[in-house]
Amino acid sequence: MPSIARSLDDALGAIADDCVLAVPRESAGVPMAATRALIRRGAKRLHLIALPTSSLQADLLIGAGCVETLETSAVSLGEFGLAPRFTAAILSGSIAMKDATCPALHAAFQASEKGVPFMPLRGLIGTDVLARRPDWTVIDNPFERNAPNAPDPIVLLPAIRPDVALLHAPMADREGNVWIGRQRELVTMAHASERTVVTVEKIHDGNFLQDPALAAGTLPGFYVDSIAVAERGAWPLPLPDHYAWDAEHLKEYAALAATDEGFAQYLDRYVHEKRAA
Amino acid sequence: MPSIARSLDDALGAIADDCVLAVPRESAGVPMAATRALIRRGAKRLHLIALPTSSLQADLLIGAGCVETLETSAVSLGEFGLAPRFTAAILSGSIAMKDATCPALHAAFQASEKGVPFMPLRGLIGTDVLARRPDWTVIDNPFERNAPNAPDPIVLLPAIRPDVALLHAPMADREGNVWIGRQRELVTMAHASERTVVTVEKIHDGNFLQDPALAAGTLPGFYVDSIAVAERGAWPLPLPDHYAWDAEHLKEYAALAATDEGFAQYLDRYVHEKRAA
Amino acid sequence: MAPDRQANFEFRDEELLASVVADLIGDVRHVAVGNASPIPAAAALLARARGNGRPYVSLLGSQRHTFWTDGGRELFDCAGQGRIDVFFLSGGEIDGEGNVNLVSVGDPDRPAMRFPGSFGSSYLYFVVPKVILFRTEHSKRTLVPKVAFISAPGGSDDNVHRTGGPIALITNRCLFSFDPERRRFQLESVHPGHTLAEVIVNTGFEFERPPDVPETPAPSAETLRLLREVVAPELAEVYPQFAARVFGAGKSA
Amino acid sequence: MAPDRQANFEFRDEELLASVVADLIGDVRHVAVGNASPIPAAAALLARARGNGRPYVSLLGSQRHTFWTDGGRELFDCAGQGRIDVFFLSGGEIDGEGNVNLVSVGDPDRPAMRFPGSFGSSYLYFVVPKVILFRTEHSKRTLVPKVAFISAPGGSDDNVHRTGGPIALITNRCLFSFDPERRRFQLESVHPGHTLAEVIVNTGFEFERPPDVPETPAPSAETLRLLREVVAPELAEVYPQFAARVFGAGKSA
Repeated sequence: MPSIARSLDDALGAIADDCVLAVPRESAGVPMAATRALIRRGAKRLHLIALPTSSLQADLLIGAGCVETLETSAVSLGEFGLAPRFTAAILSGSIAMKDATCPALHAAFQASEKGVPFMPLRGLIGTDVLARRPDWTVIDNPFERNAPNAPDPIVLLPAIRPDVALLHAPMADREGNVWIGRQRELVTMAHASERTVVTVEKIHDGNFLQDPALAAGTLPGFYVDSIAVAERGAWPLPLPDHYAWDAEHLKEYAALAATDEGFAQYLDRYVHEKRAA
Repeated sequence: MPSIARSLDDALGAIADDCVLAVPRESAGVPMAATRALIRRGAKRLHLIALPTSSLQADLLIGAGCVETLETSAVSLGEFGLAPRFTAAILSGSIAMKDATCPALHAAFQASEKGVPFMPLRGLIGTDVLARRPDWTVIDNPFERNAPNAPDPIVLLPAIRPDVALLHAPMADREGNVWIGRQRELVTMAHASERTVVTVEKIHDGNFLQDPALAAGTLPGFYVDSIAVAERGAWPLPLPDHYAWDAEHLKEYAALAATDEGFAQYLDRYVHEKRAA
Repeated sequence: MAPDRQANFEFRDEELLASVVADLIGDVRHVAVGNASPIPAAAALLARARGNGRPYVSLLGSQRHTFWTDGGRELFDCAGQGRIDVFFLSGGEIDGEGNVNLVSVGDPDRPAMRFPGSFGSSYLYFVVPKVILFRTEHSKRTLVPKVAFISAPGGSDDNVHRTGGPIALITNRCLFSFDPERRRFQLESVHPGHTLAEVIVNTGFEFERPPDVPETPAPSAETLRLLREVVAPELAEVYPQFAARVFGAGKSA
Repeated sequence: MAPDRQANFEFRDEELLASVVADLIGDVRHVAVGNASPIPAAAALLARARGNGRPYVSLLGSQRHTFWTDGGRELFDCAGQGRIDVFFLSGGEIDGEGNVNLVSVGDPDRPAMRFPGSFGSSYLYFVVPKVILFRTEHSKRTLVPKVAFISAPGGSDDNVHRTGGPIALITNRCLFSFDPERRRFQLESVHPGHTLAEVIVNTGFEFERPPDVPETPAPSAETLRLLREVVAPELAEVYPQFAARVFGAGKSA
């Protein structure tokens, strides 16, 4: 049974320095309040895996010096432009980058979910994405027996088993079940990870698993280690069906984060100010 | 967009003789009304794949002579005993049996869902299940490099891509979306199959995909070819959260199906009588 | 309705078996129990009652007592993740090396007898750390020298990935433990009312045994109280007939 | 608000591009459009308006205009199943063999420039039958002789499983088709107001061209009507600013 933590910081205790931390894509509920709390705590040397892409979250963590290695398929602020701290870190070589492609990350998490050491994936042959991933491998498809002189190469991806999955969702119930709706990759992320930490907008009275309609979109508490309430916890990113982007804020971020000084100002204004509060 | 068929027989038009037909396990919504209609129509030489097990449905289809090959992990009437027509067919050699194990079928459907030619699975090494499946293969896990003298054998299962998936669900909306709740393997089954035919208890006004709670348990109409309304369409098997087993009926079935004559009587009474109706 | 407290020092066979199995479960996180397994289910719920809510118990076939929301594959994925600690298997045949047969007797191409099929055994036996074999019928028909078909093997070569396997076999007559190194069963105890001679004559395979075979300990008064007062009403939701017959717990419980 | 019908014979660049892309889409079952792609989205909706509801159009990034209920992987699984017929890709760099670079310029270990990353391109380019490359900025910076990093290759050896790939490249100046056998682009038409000389001088790669290069045909009156009356209000739900700027379709539409 997961505990409903007294504070966000308590819930984040599971995320140690040096750990492999999995986080979701923008449109699936990004735990931004938790991200700010990790930066305030001074998290260090994270191996951050964004399934399968990231935006503000990775950019903030990189800019704040929390990330040693980043594994994802893209980091961008979307219509607000390139992710400035990510770009700067790559150009200066201050983080190690493991470039992937979206379905490869989905498949590698599903491998871990299924307890298999690898998953196959089509595509990728001839890309520099593959060429630069010595941890991926290519075999000849053993089921292609028709043309022995023309082997059918296929990529195998090793399972990704993060230490902790960190995600934000609309609500949890008092049994620790988390309602994630149609964002099924959050379920896979939790299944694939050793531990799962969740922030939610609110606690729901009752048990989602007893209600067939809600059960269909539930991550069972069995897979969850700790939960903290963080209202508007995805802000300034959207929470599907609940709130949209804060476009003004993201414009402000994009402008400030263009320089080291501006980024420091952003942290002071929107991350560390909470320390005093 | 799927059509909402005028009749059950119309909807079942997609299921041709000789086709590879996928059906779900007992507790996920078994299309029994459709099964009886297929028997009345005289369906022949089906390659039936039950994901991952079956009960009355496979037994009826086998007894009625509709099945040439059966691929599944078990057929049993559960607390009502062995499946008599299945057992008789195996003992007489009248059907070809491809014995599997539950997670192998789940994985092989997921392979098809993901468009990969195979999926790996742990276990199975040293079983007669594997020994009797020349279509499965074993490779040495290429990621196990620590002990070159002790290769790590792992089974690869070829993708299963049925011609038609046939399933029963609580409801469909007028856009052809089907609400399947937490029975996620029905989604995988539809994704994995060329075509999908669904019977439902009722048609729901509105669009499940516009309601976040219902969307979470929805098989989108995009994957569905035809839909027919069949009230109590899983009877005498249960439909989760809707109705339970008809235990008296299943006892009667188990008793009648123990002999060829009794089974013929059962068909007359419960399958062909509908022809007159 | 509550059972008669005066009967506490008497117990039924099912109560003995549930008590023994609960001891085998030990201190773990998650026990999953397959369909149509009322005694293992009672044992798991007893272990939970003793552990104040630990282990987590999943009763398959019950929507109420499981948390699954990812379809039929979730049980197997969960086991593959290392998140199922104890599972139960039965078999049409079980042999002395712990091999389980759920498929057929005789030449598999022309079988003399057919069982339902392997279900998930060919996988779960490899990845659930504690698999408890449960077969009430203890006879030379069920406990055989060598199974005709291996649905799930008792042991594997060292290089085969295997994080699970059999730890014990419980029957209506006795309890065997399993030694994975030697791939042999050892007789641990004979149930009250049964004898070593009876076990020997009804077992088709060779097994180890200590010079003096103890009697399976009777359930304690506290165990019987938990079974009758805590477990029975929970069990009645899934196995009403079993609960009524064994514990007198009716559908009204 | 409805656009001025008298302006029908005038059209904007975006309308021309949407019209050309709709022709490229052709008669297919399912078109998926990535995030932040208003012109491809307009083209897909135009194709649907012309086809009376066919193709099915999925606009990623919009919960309203997609049917996904299986999480972020469903798009890729759907493509792997052969259920996405048309997709759009852009690139920081695109070269004459149809290779796409979404990662970096210069030595990848010490890049001079970094783009967001490959997204799903390294997979989708292989499995979507018609991939339409879309890059409005037509310059020697974007259309290069050889990309610095291959996120997705224009072609593959015969034995590599590949059911998809590029069919065309559209820019603000012209339309190229792609010949998968020769792995080369061919100039199909130059947009009104642009010239062949301008295309040549701004393209970093070699390409085929017919002796006489036609002008890209202007959108028909019916196409403009569909774009302005049918597509624009639908587009406004996902791309309100774009719809307002191009079609005058406001949030009130």
